[in-house]
Amino acid sequence: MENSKRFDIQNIRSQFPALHQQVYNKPLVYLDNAATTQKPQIVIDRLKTWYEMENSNIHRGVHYLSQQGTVAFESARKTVSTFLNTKFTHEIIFTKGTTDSINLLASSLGKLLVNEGDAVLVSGMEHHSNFVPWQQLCIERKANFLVVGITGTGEIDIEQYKLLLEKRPKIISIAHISNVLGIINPIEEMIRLAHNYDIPVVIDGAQSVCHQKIDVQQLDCDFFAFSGHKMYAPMGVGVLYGKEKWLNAMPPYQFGGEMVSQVSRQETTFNELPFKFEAGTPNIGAVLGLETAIQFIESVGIEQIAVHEEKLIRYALKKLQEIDRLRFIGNALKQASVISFLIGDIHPYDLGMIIDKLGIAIRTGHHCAQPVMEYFGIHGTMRVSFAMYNTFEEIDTFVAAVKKAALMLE
Amino acid sequence: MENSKRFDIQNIRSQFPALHQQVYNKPLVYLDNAATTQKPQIVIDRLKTWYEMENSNIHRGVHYLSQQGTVAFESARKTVSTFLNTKFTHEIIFTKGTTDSINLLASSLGKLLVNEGDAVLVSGMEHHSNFVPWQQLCIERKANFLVVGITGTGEIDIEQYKLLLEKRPKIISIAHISNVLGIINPIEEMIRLAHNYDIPVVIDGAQSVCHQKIDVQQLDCDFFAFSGHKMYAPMGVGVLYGKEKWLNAMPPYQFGGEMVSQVSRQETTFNELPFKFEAGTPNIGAVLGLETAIQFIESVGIEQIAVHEEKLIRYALKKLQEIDRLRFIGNALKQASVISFLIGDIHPYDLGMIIDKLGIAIRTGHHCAQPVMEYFGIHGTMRVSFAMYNTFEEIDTFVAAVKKAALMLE
Amino acid sequence: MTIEQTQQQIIDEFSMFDDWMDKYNFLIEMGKDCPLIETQYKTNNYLINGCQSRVWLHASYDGKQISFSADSDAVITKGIVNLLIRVFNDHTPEEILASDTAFLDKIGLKEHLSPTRSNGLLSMVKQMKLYAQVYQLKSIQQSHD
Amino acid sequence: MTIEQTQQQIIDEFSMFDDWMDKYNFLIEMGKDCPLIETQYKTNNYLINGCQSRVWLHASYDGKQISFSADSDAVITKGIVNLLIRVFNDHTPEEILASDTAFLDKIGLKEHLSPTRSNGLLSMVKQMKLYAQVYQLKSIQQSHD
Ligand SMILES: Cc1ncc(COP(=O)(O)O)c(C=O)c1O
Ligand SMILES: Cc1ncc(COP(=O)(O)O)c(C=O)c1O
Repeated sequence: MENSKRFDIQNIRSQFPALHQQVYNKPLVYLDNAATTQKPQIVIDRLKTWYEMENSNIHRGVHYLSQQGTVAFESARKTVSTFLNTKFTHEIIFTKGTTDSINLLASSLGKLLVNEGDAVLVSGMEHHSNFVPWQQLCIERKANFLVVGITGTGEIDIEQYKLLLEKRPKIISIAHISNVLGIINPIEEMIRLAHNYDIPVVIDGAQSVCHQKIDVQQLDCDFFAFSGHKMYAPMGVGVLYGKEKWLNAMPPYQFGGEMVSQVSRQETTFNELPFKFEAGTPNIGAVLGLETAIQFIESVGIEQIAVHEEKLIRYALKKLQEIDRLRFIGNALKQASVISFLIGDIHPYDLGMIIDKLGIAIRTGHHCAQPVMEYFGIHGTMRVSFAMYNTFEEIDTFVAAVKKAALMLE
Repeated sequence: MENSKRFDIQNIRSQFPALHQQVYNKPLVYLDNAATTQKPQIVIDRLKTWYEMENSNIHRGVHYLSQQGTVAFESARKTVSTFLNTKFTHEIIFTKGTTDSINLLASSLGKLLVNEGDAVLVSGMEHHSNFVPWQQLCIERKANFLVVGITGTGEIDIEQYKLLLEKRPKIISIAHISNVLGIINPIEEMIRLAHNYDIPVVIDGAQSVCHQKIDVQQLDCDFFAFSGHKMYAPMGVGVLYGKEKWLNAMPPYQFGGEMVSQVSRQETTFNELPFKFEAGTPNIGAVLGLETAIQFIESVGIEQIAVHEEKLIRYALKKLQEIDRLRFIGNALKQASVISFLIGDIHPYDLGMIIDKLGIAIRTGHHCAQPVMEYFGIHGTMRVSFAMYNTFEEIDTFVAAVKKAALMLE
Repeated sequence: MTIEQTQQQIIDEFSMFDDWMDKYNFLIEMGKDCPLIETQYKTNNYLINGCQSRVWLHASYDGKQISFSADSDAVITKGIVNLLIRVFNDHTPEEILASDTAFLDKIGLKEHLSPTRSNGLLSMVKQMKLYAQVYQLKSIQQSHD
Repeated sequence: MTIEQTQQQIIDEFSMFDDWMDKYNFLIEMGKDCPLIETQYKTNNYLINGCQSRVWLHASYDGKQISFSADSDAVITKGIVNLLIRVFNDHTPEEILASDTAFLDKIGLKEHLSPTRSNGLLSMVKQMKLYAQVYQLKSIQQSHD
C-alpha cells in the first residue's frame, strides 16, 4: 500500500523554501541534514497560524484560546504517540531536544537507579549528548562508566557488549544510528540481551526517527529520545518516550508550572504523567509544528523516504569511491543517511571551506563525537547526510566539487 | 527624548494579528498577558524568514548558512546584553524559559553553594517556578528553606527579611513583580541588604522585563531570569543573566553539544561562557525572534509602554472599585500590569467561564502560586494583566462583563 | 424515564436557549436543585479535586438502583454535576455502565468534560461509572451467595 | 615596508582574483611560504586550539622588532596565518599594537577572523598582539634599568 505511492521528488522539493536559494551565486546543495533538516512550508505555516490566530498559554486557562490551545497541544501528543506506536499517550514527554531528553534521564533515572559502585553502559560511537551526561553522572555517583568499543568497520563490538552485560550496568544508552558513521546499530538484539538482565535501555533516536519507521513497542526499548529540528520540525522541541512504569517511578527533573500539583511551604506533590516531566510553559507552537512535520512525513510515507534515501546513499558511496585516496570512516553494511570520509591527508576544514564556496553545505570536524574519532585515530571527518529532498544530481554536483577541491589541496 | 515619542495605540494594535479576532462572535479582549503575550507581526515574520531562508545548525559549521546563522545568533545575544545593560555579552545564557533558567540555577548554583545545614531564602509570593526548585534543593541537601512572609497588603515583610538575613542564607531568590499581585518588590533595597552579607540574589524577572527598563548593573542583582513568550517573543526561549564571576564558578547544568570542549573516556572539559551552559542545539529561530521582540519594544519605547500600562492599571482599579463586594488581593502602592480580585464569594472559575463567553480572556485560579493563596486564605483569584496593546475601551468592556457575570452569580 | 429519555429531555430544555448567557443562567439554576451531599460526606474522602473547582460525590445503592448526591464550590460546575445526576440517578449499575454522556456535546457543554478542563467533572463521571461497577460486582456476588 | 604598505600590497594581489577558487588557490600557495615554526616549538605550549583547525605560533624579539613563525594543520588556515605574519613581521611592538587587520575585510576573508569560526585565527591575532604588549613592556623596563 505504502509502496504504491509515487515518490515525487520535485513536488517534495518544491515544498521546502530554503532549498531554493543561492549561496555565492551557486544553487545551494544542502547536505548537512544530520545537523538539522530544512522545513516544509506547511510546518512554517503552522507556526505562523499559531502565533497569528491561536497563541495563548495552555492548561488551567478558562478562556477560549487557552482551551483550544490545550486541546491542540494534547492532540499533538497523541499524534506523536501514534507515530511511535507507544502504549499510552502519556508516555510522550515534550522536551527541548535530544540533549534535554537525555539529560533529563541521566538526572532522573540516574537518581532512581545509579549508586556508588554501580555501572552505566554506552558505546564508543555516541554523540557527546549521549556520552557526557552519563559520564558525568558516573563521576558524581562514583559509578563505573562502561564504554563498549567499536570495530574497524565502525560497528559496536557485540561480543564485548555481552561481556560488559555481565557487569550488570544499571542503565544502557545507545544511539540507534551513529551521527558520524551512519551505522544502524543492532538495537533489537542489544535490547533483548539487556532485558535478559532486566536492564533498561535508552535509545538515542536523533538520527533515526525521520529515516525509518519506529515502533517502540516492537523495539521494546525503555526510552527513546529525539529532536524535532532533525525531522523537518521547528527547533526548540524534542521528545522523550518512556515506558509508563519507568516514568512513574522516576523523580521529576525540573520543577515549576504545570508539573506541580500541591505546594505547601514544607513539601510539594507532583502532577501525574506526562505533566510531571513538563515544567514551565512548553514550546506550544513548536509542538504543533512537530505534529505537522509528522503528518507531512506520513503523507510522503516513511517507507518511501527510506527507500529513496537508501538509493541516495548507495549512489553517493559509489560515486565517492571514484575519488583517489578517498577512504570511508565506518564501513558497515547497514548504513543510513550519513557518510563520513577522508581524502589522503587533506584537512576536512580545508575541503569544507572550498566546497562551501561552490554552494555545497557539508559538515566537517568531530561532529560532537570525539570518542569515535579516537577509535579511528583521527581529528575529524567530512560528513554528508541526506534527507528526503536530496537528489542524485545534487550528489553529482557534490562529488564534482569534492574532486575539484581535492585537486587544489593535493 | 524617549518621552517625546508618540504612543500610537492603534498603530501598535494593528501590528498584533491575534488581537483582531472574534471568539464566540465577540471581539477578543485579551487580558491574560501575564500568562503569555501576543506577538507582533514582525516577530512572526522573523521566524518565517529564519525557517524559509536561513535555517541551519550553528557553531562549528563551515558552510555559509551555518556561518550566517552563528553570526545572527551571537548578535542576538549582544542585543539582549545591551537591553539588560550587562557588563559582558557572555553573561547572557539562552534557556527554554524562566522555569528552565531557575532550575538551572537551583541545580548549578545549588551545587556550588548549598550544603547540609545551609539555608536558601525565597518569598511567600513566588511563582511555583521560583519556589519549588529551591524547596526541593533544600530537601535534597537537608538545608533550610526560608520563606519571608507577606503583609496584608501583599508586600514582602521587609523587617522579617532583615531578620532572616541573619541566618545567612546562601542564595536569595525573589520575584521582581508578583504574577498574582502585580506588586513591584523593592528589589534594589533587598539586593543591597543581601550584599552586606555577600549573599547572591536571583531575580525572577518574568513579570517585569517587558514592563519597565531593566539595568542589571544598576540593580546589581547576581542573576536575572525571564521568558521570551511573556515579552512579545516566541515560546521556547528564555534568558538567564548571571554575573561572570558566578557563571564561571558554577558547574555546568546539562551536558552535550557546544558546551563540551574535550571529551575522553575518563573526563570532559567544558567550553567557556556562555556556551558552557548551552547544551544541545539551541532554539535559534526563537532567539532571533526574541531579538526582534526587543527591537520592537525599543522602537515603541519601554518608558512609553510603562506610562501607558500605568494609566491602564489605574483606570482598571478605579473602574473595578465600582463593583459591589469586589475586593483586591494585594493592595500595595507599587503595582504593575497585574490585578487580582474576588467578588463576594463568587468562585473565580464561574466568573471566568461566563466572561469568556463574552469574548474576554482572563485567568482564574491559583496562578501557580499556591503559597500566596495560603497567605490570603483563598483558593484562587480572578486575574487581569495588561500589555502595551490594551486599551481603556477594553477595560470598559471587561468591567461591564464582570458586572453582568457577577449579577448572574449572585 | 430511561437514561436516554432524560438526556433527550435536557437537550430539549437547552434547545430554547440561543445565547450563552441564558444557558449559563439555566445551569446556575440547575445547580440550586442539585441533590446535596450530606455534610458528613463532604470530606476529602469524597472530594474530586480539579485544579479550578472541586466536586464532592456520594453514591448509595438499594440493591437495585444507585442514587447520587454531590456538591461543588463553583456554581456552574454544580449545574453540570446536577445534569449528570439527573441523567444517571435511580438507575441500575448495568444501565449506567451502558450509557454515555453524549448529550453534553449536543447542548454545547462537551468541553466541560474535556481532560483539559481541570474542573473535576471528567473525574466525576469516571467516579460515577466506578460506583456502578463496584455495585454491579456486589450484586453479582450476592446473587451467587 | 610599513604594516599599511604590506596590507595594501596584499589587497592588490587579491584584486586580481574575481573567483573564490583562485583566491583559495592563492591562499594555499601562501601557506607554503609560511615561515615555519621550529619543531622544538611545535608543542602544546605554542598551540592555539581552534575546534576545527589548529595553529602553532612562536615569536622572537631582537630588542627592536618582533618576528613570528607558525604552522597550521589546515592549509587554508596556514595561508591566512602567513598573510598575518607577512603583515606584522619585523615590526616594533608599538607598530603592531597600533595596527589592525582590516585588510582581511577588503580581500573578502574577514569571516575567517570571526569568533564563530573555530579555526584558531582570531586567537592567533590576539596572541600576536599579546606578544607585542609583553615585548613593549620588556623594552620599557629595560630602558628604565
Ligand atoms: C545521535 C545524536 N544524538 C544527539 C544529538 C543532539 O541533538 P540536539 O542538539 O538536538 O539536542 C544529535 C545531534 O547532533 C545526534 O546526532
Ligand atoms: C513570576 C513568574 N515566574 C516564573 C514563571 C514561569 O515562566 P515560564 O512558564 O515561561 O517558564 C512565570 C510565568 O508564569 C511567572 O509569572
